[in-house]
Amino acid sequence: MARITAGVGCSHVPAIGVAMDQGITEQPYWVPVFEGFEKSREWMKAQNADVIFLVYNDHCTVFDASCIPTFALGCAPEFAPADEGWGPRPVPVVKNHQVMASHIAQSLILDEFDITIMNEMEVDHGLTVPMSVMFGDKGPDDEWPCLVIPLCVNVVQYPAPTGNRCYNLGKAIRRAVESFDEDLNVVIFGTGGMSHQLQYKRAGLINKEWDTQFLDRLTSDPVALSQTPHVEYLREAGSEGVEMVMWHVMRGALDDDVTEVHRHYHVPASNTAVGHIILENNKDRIAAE
Amino acid sequence: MARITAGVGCSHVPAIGVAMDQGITEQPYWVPVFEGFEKSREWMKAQNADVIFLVYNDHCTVFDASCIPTFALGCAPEFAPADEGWGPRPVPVVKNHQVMASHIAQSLILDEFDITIMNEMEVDHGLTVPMSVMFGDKGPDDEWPCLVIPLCVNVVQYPAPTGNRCYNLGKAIRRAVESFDEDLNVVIFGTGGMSHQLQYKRAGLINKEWDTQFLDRLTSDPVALSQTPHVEYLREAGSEGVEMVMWHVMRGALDDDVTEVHRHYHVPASNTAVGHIILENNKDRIAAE
Amino acid sequence: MALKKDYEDIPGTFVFDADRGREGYQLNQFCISLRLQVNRDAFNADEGAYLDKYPMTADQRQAVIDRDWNRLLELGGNIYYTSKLAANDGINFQQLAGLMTGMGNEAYRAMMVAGGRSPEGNRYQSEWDDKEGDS
Amino acid sequence: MALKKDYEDIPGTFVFDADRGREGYQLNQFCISLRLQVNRDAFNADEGAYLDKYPMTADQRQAVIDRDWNRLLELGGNIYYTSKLAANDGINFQQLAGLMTGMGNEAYRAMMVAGGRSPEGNRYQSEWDDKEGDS
Ligand SMILES: [Fe+3]
Ligand SMILES: [Fe+3]
Repeated sequence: MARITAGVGCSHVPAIGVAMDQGITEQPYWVPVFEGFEKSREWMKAQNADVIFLVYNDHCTVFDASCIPTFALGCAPEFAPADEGWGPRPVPVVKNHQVMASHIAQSLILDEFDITIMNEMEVDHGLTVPMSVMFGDKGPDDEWPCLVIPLCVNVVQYPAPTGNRCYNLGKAIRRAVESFDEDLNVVIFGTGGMSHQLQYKRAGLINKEWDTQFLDRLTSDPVALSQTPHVEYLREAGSEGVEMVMWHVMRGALDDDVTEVHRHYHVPASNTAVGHIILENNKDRIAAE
Repeated sequence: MARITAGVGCSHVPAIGVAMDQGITEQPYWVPVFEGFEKSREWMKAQNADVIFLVYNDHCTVFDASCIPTFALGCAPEFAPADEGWGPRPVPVVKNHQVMASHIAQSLILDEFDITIMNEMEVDHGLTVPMSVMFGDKGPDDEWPCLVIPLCVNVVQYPAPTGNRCYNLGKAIRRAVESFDEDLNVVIFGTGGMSHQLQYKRAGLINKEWDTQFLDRLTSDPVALSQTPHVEYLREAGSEGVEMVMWHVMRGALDDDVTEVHRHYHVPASNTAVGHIILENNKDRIAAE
Repeated sequence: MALKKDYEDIPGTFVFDADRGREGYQLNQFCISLRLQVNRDAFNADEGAYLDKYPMTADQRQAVIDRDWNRLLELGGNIYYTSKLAANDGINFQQLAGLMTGMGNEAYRAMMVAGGRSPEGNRYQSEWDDKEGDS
Repeated sequence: MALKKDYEDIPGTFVFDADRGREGYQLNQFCISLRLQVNRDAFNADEGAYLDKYPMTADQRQAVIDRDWNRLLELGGNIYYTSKLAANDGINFQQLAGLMTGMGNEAYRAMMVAGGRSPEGNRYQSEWDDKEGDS
């Protein structure tokens, strides 16, 4: 059977993608951002994942305002990088495990999550930047080292799904993965955040204290953390900080007992606090040792 | 505050729309179909509804296979009849109560239903045929007598949402309606069914006994009825009979105690058993008397 | 896959699940394109050129050209999609059922007016196998 | 509406809820159209003719022409949409923030490098009102 063995939380700041695509990651501004992902790339390689289940949001790129799904699960054969206004990112097309994706879609709907099935979809920086930071530079003619099942969450038009709903969705995704017959190692990514406000007069808000307790509580107190109301994200972590509800999906899909094996936090990348964490199920750690 | 006072269950056979549009409802084949809606039209008029919350499904007309929402709530200002392959039906454009619709969308998402918000949408016979049978002939330059909030449910690609999920969605719709400040009389429609199989070698299956107990139990035993598994619809009521899950949304939005004030059942219209029921909340009946 | 298909033993039908949806994707997208007059006109003017836009399998393409309504379903088509192709040809749902059941329009319509196809003997594949065994 | 907007007292921000989404719909649909090069080319060739395709309000249209980034948000725009217009003009998210805050690019960037805008004094509208009262 397939199993989710570890989780990755990760900001998906577009400027990080731009820095990689333009080859300016050695500039002093960017060095501390990318240093924190060096260990992550080694870990990712050692993890030898077959499939990444990647929770992200579209930033009014692929989904316009005519149709706004709360949870859109990518069931297409592949997902090309989208043009976000300055041409598509020069990174590989993302390949899906299409049979597993539609198994998960069916399982989630029977488990009473009201998924929207996407049989055609492009993906924006919300998905491709986490791939880039975790796997390093890849050109459009390369291939990502594993398959990706994307889950796109509405966090742009209020209200996003509640943290509680996201956490429970993580549990349902786990059930779906574990009822899939193929023997696959699945890593789940929750992306977005950390604190950032991109808009209007309060732009630039960063709340390091709040971000730090969020990262701490992912390991120690995830259920209570998932109860954080929307207004707290908006007030404390900025209007775009509400993206962090997507991390609860990742956390919900893991065991109750996890170990934080890596953390990275840096301010700023563009307007944003970069946050990153790697969590392993304790029982998978023991098995691995 | 707004209130849901009554529910209507109703088949939405396309041929019924065609019969009305072609003016052939007096033909012997059609007379018994339309006779059963005479009382319904009087009731509908007396009901004086401000808004109809109309649960229906699209039949691969407006939604193609690229994007399949489980629950898509219409939040556009209006919904034009779609071309289903032989030109749009000559009936009025459906007007939304847009503010109420987006209030309901927000309330449902916070209530942990993972709605897809549709800000542009056309509607097919699944929505327009129930309007036609309940309000009678209207031309494209007429207006429907009330506003309509459409909820489009995936029942084409397996799995449809469970009956239990639909029933609970009805309860959440009721909470959303009752938290809307405007003083509005809302009638909820659940459409589709009854037994019918449109496809392949078993086409034409009709199960009058099963349909009858379904209609009976809507009043007497709705919670247990909502637990009916998908496979029972498919086996007993035909592959397209699974549309009946949408009636549970309607039933869930009503009081536990309702009275059946009208029923109509006739075989056939085209391939389908026509079923129709009107349920009133007992407390609203007493208030009305 | 571990989700059991408890609906596979119903005779004479398909359940349009994800597996069938994947198989029939291009076929169904072709069919739904015919909901628009401009596309119907283009298809009717040159079926082959129009079909080239949809990378379906050779079998699916042939079934479209042949208007082999049952074969379209066997190859991943769904009735709501294939009915758009039928509508283009002036065939409505009831006439289509007459074709798919092999009964023809008159006999099918007469069956429906008499109350439709009974569920008796039509619930399980084994009941159909028995019937075939008899004949 | 009875759903209380518990986020309305946060200063210097908008929460893009259904009310704002309705107000800004045509504006935002115009903005997202610029994600495609073919549309950027058409817009840049003739802004007025391109804008005619989107029935937005006169105020919204003027704010587009003026590149009045804050006004666009006040009129129902969302930052992820308006950033597509900014991208068309060669303005990235950080530069856009420099414009929206009125700080200019250098000062805004310096604030971010120094750790960003503190949440202290920026949580409640009343805190901003007090500040304005002081000055
Ligand atoms: Fe983001
Ligand atoms: Fe239907």
